[in-house]
Amino acid sequence: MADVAAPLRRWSYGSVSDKIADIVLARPTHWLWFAAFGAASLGTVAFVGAIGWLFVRGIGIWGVNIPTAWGFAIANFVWWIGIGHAGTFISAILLLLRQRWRTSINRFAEAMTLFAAGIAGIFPILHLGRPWFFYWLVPYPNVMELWPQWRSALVWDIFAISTYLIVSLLFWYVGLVPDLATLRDRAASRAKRIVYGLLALGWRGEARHWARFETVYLLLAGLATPLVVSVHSVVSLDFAIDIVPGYHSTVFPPYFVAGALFSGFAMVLTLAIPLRHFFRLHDFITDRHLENAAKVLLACGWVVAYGYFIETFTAFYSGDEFEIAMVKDRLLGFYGPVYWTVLACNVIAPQILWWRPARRSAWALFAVSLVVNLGMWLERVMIVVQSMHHDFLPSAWGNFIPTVWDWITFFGSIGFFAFLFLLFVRALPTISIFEMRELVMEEKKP
Amino acid sequence: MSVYGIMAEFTGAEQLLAAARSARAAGYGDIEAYSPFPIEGLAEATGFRRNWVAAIVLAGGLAGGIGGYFMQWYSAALSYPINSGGKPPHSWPEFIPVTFELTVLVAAIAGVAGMLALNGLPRLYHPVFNVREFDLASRNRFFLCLRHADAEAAREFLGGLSPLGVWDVPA
Amino acid sequence: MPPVTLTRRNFLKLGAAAAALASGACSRPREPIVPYAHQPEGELPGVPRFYATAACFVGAAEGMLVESNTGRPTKVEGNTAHPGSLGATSVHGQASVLGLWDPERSKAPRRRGLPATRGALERDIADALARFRDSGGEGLRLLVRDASSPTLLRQLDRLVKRFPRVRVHRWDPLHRDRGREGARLAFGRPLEPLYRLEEAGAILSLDSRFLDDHPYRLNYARQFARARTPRDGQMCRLYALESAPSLVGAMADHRFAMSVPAIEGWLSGKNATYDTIFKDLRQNRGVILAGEALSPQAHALVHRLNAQLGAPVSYIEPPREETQPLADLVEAMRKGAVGLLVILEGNPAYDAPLDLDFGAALAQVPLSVHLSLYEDETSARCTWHVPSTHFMEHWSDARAFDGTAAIVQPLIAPLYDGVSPHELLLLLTGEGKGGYDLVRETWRDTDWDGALRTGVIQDSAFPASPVTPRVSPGSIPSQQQGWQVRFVADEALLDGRFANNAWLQELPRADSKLTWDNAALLSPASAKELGVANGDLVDIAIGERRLRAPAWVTPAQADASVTLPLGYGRSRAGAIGNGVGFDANPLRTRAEPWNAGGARVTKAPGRHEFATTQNHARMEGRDLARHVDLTHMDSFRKERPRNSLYPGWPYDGYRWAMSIDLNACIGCNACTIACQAENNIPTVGKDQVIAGREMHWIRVDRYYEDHRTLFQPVPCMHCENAPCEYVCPVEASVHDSEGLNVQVYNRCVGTRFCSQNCPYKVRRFNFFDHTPKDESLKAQMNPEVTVRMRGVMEKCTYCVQRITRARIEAEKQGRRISDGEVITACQAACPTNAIMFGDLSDEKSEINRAKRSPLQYDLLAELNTRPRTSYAARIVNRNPELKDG
Amino acid sequence: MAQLFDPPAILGIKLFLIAITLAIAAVWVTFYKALPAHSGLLSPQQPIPFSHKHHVGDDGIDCRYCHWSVEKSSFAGIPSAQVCLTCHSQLFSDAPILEPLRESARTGVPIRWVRVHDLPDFVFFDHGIHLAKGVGCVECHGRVDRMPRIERVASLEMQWCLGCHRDPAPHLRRPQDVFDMASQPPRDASVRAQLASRLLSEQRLTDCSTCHR
Repeated sequence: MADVAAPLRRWSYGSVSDKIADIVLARPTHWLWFAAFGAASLGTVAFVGAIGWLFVRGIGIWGVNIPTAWGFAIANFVWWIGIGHAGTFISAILLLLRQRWRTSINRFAEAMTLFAAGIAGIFPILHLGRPWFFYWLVPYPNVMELWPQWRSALVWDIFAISTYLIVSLLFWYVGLVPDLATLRDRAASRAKRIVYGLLALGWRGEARHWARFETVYLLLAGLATPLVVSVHSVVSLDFAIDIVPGYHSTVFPPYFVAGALFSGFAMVLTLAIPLRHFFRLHDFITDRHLENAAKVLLACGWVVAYGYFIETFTAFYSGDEFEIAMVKDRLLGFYGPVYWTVLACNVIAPQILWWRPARRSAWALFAVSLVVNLGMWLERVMIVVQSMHHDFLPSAWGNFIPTVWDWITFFGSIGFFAFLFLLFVRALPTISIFEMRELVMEEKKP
Repeated sequence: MSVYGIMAEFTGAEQLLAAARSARAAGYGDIEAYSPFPIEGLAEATGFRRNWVAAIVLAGGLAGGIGGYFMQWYSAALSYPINSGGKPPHSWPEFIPVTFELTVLVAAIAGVAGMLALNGLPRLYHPVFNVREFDLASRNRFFLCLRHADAEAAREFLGGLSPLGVWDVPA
Repeated sequence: MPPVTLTRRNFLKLGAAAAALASGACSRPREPIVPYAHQPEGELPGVPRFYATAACFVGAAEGMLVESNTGRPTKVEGNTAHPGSLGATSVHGQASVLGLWDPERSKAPRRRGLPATRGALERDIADALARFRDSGGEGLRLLVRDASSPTLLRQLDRLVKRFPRVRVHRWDPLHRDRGREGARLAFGRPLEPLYRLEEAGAILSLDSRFLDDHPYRLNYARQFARARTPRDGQMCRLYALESAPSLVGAMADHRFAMSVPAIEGWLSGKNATYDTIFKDLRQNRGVILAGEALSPQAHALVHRLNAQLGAPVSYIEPPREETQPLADLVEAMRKGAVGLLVILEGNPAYDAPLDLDFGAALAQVPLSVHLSLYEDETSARCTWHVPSTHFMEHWSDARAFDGTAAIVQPLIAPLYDGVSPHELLLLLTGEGKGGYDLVRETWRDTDWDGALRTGVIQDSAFPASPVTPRVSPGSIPSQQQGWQVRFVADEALLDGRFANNAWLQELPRADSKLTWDNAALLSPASAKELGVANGDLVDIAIGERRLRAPAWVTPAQADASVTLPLGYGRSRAGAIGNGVGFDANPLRTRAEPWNAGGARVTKAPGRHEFATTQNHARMEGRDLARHVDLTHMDSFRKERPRNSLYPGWPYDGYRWAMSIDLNACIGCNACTIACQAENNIPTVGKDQVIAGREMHWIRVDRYYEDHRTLFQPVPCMHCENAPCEYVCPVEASVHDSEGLNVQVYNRCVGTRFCSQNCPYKVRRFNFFDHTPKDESLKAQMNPEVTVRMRGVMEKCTYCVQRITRARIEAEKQGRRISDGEVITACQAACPTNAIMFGDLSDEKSEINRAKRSPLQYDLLAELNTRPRTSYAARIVNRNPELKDG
Repeated sequence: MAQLFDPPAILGIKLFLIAITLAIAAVWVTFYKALPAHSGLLSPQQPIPFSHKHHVGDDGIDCRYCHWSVEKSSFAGIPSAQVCLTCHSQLFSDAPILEPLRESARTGVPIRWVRVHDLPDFVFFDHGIHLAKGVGCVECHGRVDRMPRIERVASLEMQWCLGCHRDPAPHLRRPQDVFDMASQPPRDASVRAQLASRLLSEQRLTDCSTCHR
C-alpha cells in the first residue's frame, strides 16, 4: 500500500508546525464556522432548557412509562458512549499496531471521544427520578452507613464511564502537552501565551522528559486498549444481566463493542471530512486515511450484522417462547419499521464501500457515515424500548411514544457536541504537531 | 554572573544526537538535549539510565485492583451485609468489573503523575527559557546544553560541532 | 513583554471569591408538636381505633369497621358480624372514606344558588308549614332515595301523623321494582328471595348480577366461593345467561351471552340446552336467580321453578313501605299541586326517567329543598340546597338485605355546615331532638352499647315466611325485537353518586379494564357488522330518543345488543366527575328501566380516546392464569424450582407469603381499592393512565380464553431471587430477613432499573409529583405509610406496616405473631377469601395449608425467581352433557 | 525568548490554588454544619420555659405522668393543658409564665411546642417497643432531669441508630430501670446477655423495613 505519509515530503518541521498551529493562532475564521457555531449554540440552549424543565417537572415529561421505563435517555447514553470508542481505538490500538496513518487523525478523534463520553455521562443522571441524589451511586463514607450495591450494572457503569473519561482525558492531555508548548512559543498575544503556557506545564522537550513521556504514552495506550473493550461491554451488561427477553443475551458485549466502533468510525468520518475540507488538510488527512476508515467501517458493519443475525437465530434455536415472541414482535410488531430501518442503515448501506471509488469519494463516505450514525441510534432505541414493551405478561404490555421533550433533549445533545467540537477546533491543534514532525523526519530519511 | 550552562543550537535531529554522543565521549557529565519531538536514543546518549515510569504504572494498577476489590468486599460483606436478590454478601463474580476499572484508573493516574513528577513538571520557570532563540525548540530547532562545565572549554567544544550558534544560559 | 506578577489586589480578589463559595447552607423546616388542649377519653395518639358503622350503596346496608387515626377516619374494613359484609368490603365501601374528605363536597346551604344560613332555611320551611297546617299537609311532598332506615321510617310515620295528607315518594335509579312486582305476582306480596347459595349444587343465573350490584352481593360472593370449593370431587356448577358483561358470567362454567328477550324466550321455549341444564338443576339441588332486567312475569316463573326444584331459597318480607312512585309526584308537580318538596338525597334531575322530565316539573314547585353531599344537578334546580353530612359524620341506622339492622355512628364531627336526613326531617316533624336521640329512641329496648360495639343489632333480621307461589303467573309479555339497549349500574360509580371519587373513576372496570369512562359495549360480531372498533363512536336511537357514545368491544356482550353503564356524563358532579363519559339516562324510560328493544345502532363519525390499564386481552398461549377441569385435577402440572449458582439465603425467622386462589377470585376489584386506601396510593388522571402510569399496587389482570374470562390479581411476588434487587445501584430495593422484598423510598433515586427487570411489571413509578396538596385529602393519608415523592419507585409491601404493628405487639408480650394476626388490606377486603397471607415458618398456618394444595403454582416459575406469592389454579366444572357455552 | 512567568507570579498561582482548595473545604464544612444533626438549634426557645430539671430532677415526677402513652404507643404523648393544670391549678396558678397554659385550657387552642427530637417522615420510630426491650429514656434523651430547657443530645442520624441496633447489649437496662434517669446498664455480662436474648436477630434489627416503610 502506498505510504499515507507520502505527501509529507513536501513539508518541513517548521512548515508543518506553522500550518497546524496557525489554524488556531492565525488563520482568519471561516464564516461557515460562525454559522455552524451559531446553530450549535442554539442546540446547546435547547439542551439546557430541556434539562431545566425536566428538573422542574420530573421524568414524566418524557414518554417513558411502565413497562418501558427506559427510553431515549438510555438509548442516547449508549449511542454517545459508543461514538466515543472510535477515538480511543484510533489513538490507542492503532498506536500499538504501529499504524502510521493514525497520527494525523488521533488528536481530534480523541477530542471527539471526550466530548461524546462526557455527554453520554450526562444522560444516566438526567434519567434518574431524583437526579440530585446521583452521588449515592458513588462509594463514600456517609451517616447512613450505606454503600453502592456492587451487583448492579449501573454501578459498574459509573466506574466504567468515569474511568474511561479520566483515562481518555489523561491520554489526550499528555499528547497535547508538547503541542501546547509549541503554541505557547508561537502565540502572538500575551494572553494566549499565558493560557497555553500554563497548560504546557513548562514543557521544554528535554531528552529524558521525552523518554518518560513516550513510555507513559505507550502504557496509557496499553491500558486504554482493554479499557475501551471493557467500557461498552459493561454498558451492554446493563441489558445482558437482565432477565427480560431482548436484554438477556450473551452476545451483547462483543456485539455492543463492534456497534460502538461502527458508530464511532462513522462519526470520525462525519467530522474529518468537513474538517479537512475547510482547513485544507488534504496532505495530512489523505484519501488513504478516509479509505482505511471506510474499511474499518465496513468490517464493523459486518460484525454488527452478525450480531443481528445471531440474536434472531438463538431466539428460535433456544425454543424459549418468550424469546421467540420478542423476536417476532421486533420484526413485525409495533416497532417493526424501526428494525427494518436499522437493517437498511447498518447492513445494506455500508455495502457500497466494497466499491473502491465510493471509499475514495469524500462525499459518498460522508453520506454513508451519516446514515450509519442514524442507524446505530435507532438500533439503541430499538434494543432499549422494543425489548421492554412486550415482555412476559401480556397484561402489562404497552408502547413507548417519545414526547417533544425526548426529541429536544436528543437533538440538543447533538448541538452541544458540535458546540464543544467547534470550540476545540479553534482552541487546540486538531492534529498532533510533534508526531507530524516525527513523520516528516522519517519521510526525510533516505 | 553565574551560568546555568552553555547551549548550542542545531538544525537537525541527527546533528543533535551526534553532538550529544561526542559531548559524552568528551567526558561532559551533565548534558541536556532539547528537541521538538522524541528522538530515538537521545536520552541514552545524554546519560539517561533508569526509566521508572513502567514500575509506577504497575504499582498503581496493583493498588487500584486490590484496593477496589477490598472496598467492595468490606462494604458488601462486612460493613452492611444486605440481602440483594438472594445473592450472598460476598458474590465475587459481580465484584470483578469494578475491580478491573479501578485497576486501569489508578494505573493511568499513577503513570501520568509519575511521569510529571520524574520530569519535575510542572515547572513554569526554567533558566533555558532565558535564551532568546530557545522558543524554536518547540518548532524546528535542536539544542544541546552542557552544565557544570568550565564555560570557556564548553563554548570551545560546542563551537566545534558546527552549531547555528552557542549561548550562555543565565541561571 | 512584562511577565505576569501577583499584586495585592489580585490576591484579595481571589480571597473574596473563595469566601463567596463558602456561603450557603440548608436544613429541614422545624415542625411543632401540638398536644391536645383537652385530652379525649381513651384516645391514644399513634394507635388507630375502629368504630362499627354501616352504609347503603346498592339498596341495603354494608356493615363496616372504620379505622380512625387521632380522630381522622382513614380506612374502611369489613365487619365479620354483619351479614351484609361478613368481614369483606365492596369497592364502594372502601372508596367512601375518600368521599368523606372530598374537598369539593358542598360546604354550606344555598338559596337559589346564593349562600344562605340555616336560620333562613328554617324560616322558609316554617312559613310553608304554617300554610299546610289547616290543609293537613296537602301539597307537602317528600322524595327519598331509599327508606330502609328504621329511624327514617319512624320519622315518616310521625310526619304523617302531623300532616295526614303528606305524600312520600321514592325514586332510586337502581330500584328493584321488577323483582318486587314479580314476587307480588307469585305470592301476592312483595317478598324478597334470600338464596342459600352455599347449599346449591348448581346455579342458573338468568342475567342476575348477584356478585355485581345485588344488595346482598358480599354475602352471596362468600357463599358462592364456599359452594365452589370442591368437596370429595363435587363442586357447585354455574350456568350464566347474561345480556351484559358481569362478574357472574366471568365465573360461569357455561356462559351464554344473550339479549334479555332471548333469555326470556329461552326460559319459556323448550330446547336441548334447557333440558340438559334443568336435568342438572334437578339432580344437584339447583337454584335459579333472575335479574332485574327480566319482566315481573319471568321473575314469578322463576319463583315457581325454584319451588319445583326445591331450591335452597327462603323468602323474607320487608316492612310494607308507604311510598308512592315518582310518576305521581311529577304529575302533581306539573299541576302545581306541590307547595313544598323536600328531596332527601338522590339526584332525580339527573337520573329520573326521561319521559317524566323531572327537571321541568321541578320548576313548578314554589319551595323545594334538596339535601345532598354535593351541590349537584338537582340542587341547581331547587330553591334550597342543603349540604348533607357524610355517613361517617352523623347518627342513623340501616338494614342489611336480610333485615339485620345496624347503627350508623359518626366518627368525626361534621366537617362542613351539613345536616343528616333525620335532622332535616326534624324541621318538618317539629321535634326538638338531635340525630342521636332519634336513633337511640328507635332502638330504645336493645343493647345499645353492644350494637355499637358489634355493629349489628341482634335478631333484627326479617323472619323467613314459608310460602308457595301461585300456579299461573301469566305469560311473559313478548318484548320489542331488534337491537336491544341494556342499562346497567356502572360497577364503580353506580348511579353516578360516586362520580367525583377519583379512586373509583380510576378503578379498572372488571371486564373492560377501562378507567375514567363508560362505553357502549358491543359484541365482536356486532362490532364487525357495524364496522366499528374500540373508540369509534356509535349512534344509538330508540324512537325519537338518541345518544352518541364511544364503542368498546367485549366478547362478554350479547350480539345485536348494546350495554350502557349509568352514572356518567355528570355536569355538576365536581372537578373530577364533570364531563367524564356519557349520560345514558336520556334513553331510559319508566317502562323500560333496564332493557329497551327496537333500537337502531349505527356507526357515527369521530373517535374517542379510552384509558385502559390492559392493552392486551389474550395470554398468547402462556401459562399465566391457569385453570384445570374438576375431573382432571390430578393432571395439573407444576414447575419445580430450579437450582441456583449461589447458595440460597437462609431465613430463620418469620417467612411471610401469600397465596391467591383463582378459583375464588371473582374479579370485583375490592383488593385493588383497599390497597389504594391503605397505602396512600395516588390517582394519576386519565392522561397518565393512557401514558401507562397508573399506580395500583395490586392489579386484577383479565384474560379471555375461548369462552372464558379469567381474572388474576397480581401484586408484588416478593421473589426470593428478586430480579429487581440485584440491579438496584443504591440498595433501595432489597430483601429483609423475613423474606419481604422491600422498597426503601427514601433511598430510591429512580433509575427504574428494578421495574425494567421485574418480569411481573408490578412496580409503579412516581413520574410526576402526586402527593396530595389539599389539606382535606392529606387528612385521609394513612400515617403508618410513607407518602411517596416524585421520582420514586413504589410497589406492594405485603402491608409491612401491619406486619410491623403485629410484630411490635407480639414482641412486647414476648411471643410469636400468631397465625391470622397479620391480615393484609387486600386480604381483608376480599369477599371470597381468595387471598391468603401468613407465615411459612409456622407449619400449622393457613398459608401452609393453602400452599400444600395440588393446584398451587408460581407465576413464570421457569424464571426461578422463587416468588413468595403463588396462585391456586381455577377449577372449571363443565357439564359433560353440554357442549356449547 | 524571555521567561513567561517570573517567580512571584508562580507564587501567586500556587497561592490561588491553595485558596481554591480552602474555599471548597469551607463550603463543605458549612454544609455539614447545617445538617439537622449538627445544626445549632439543639435547644430552642419554647412557648413556656418548661424545666424538666425542675419537674423530673427536683420534684421527681415520673416520665409517664406526662408522656402517658410512651409504653403503649409509638408516640410518647405530650401532656394536654389539663394534665399540666392538675397541679398548676394549685401551684403557681397565677404565674405569668403559665398564661399560655391557662389560655390554652380556656380557649381549647393547643400550645405549639417546638419539636426538638424530629425524625424525617420516612422513619417510623416506636417508643413502646424500645422501652419493652430495655432501652431507657436516658439512652436517647440524655439526663433530662438535668436540663432546665430540653435539648437534644443525640444526632438522630441513621448511623447513630445503627450503632445501637447492631450491638444493643451495652445499651439495655433492666425493665425496672428504663425510666430511672440515674440508672446504668448492668455491668455483669450474663445479665447483659440475658437482656439481649429478648431481642430479635441483628439481621432483623438492621433490616431496612424495621424503620422504613
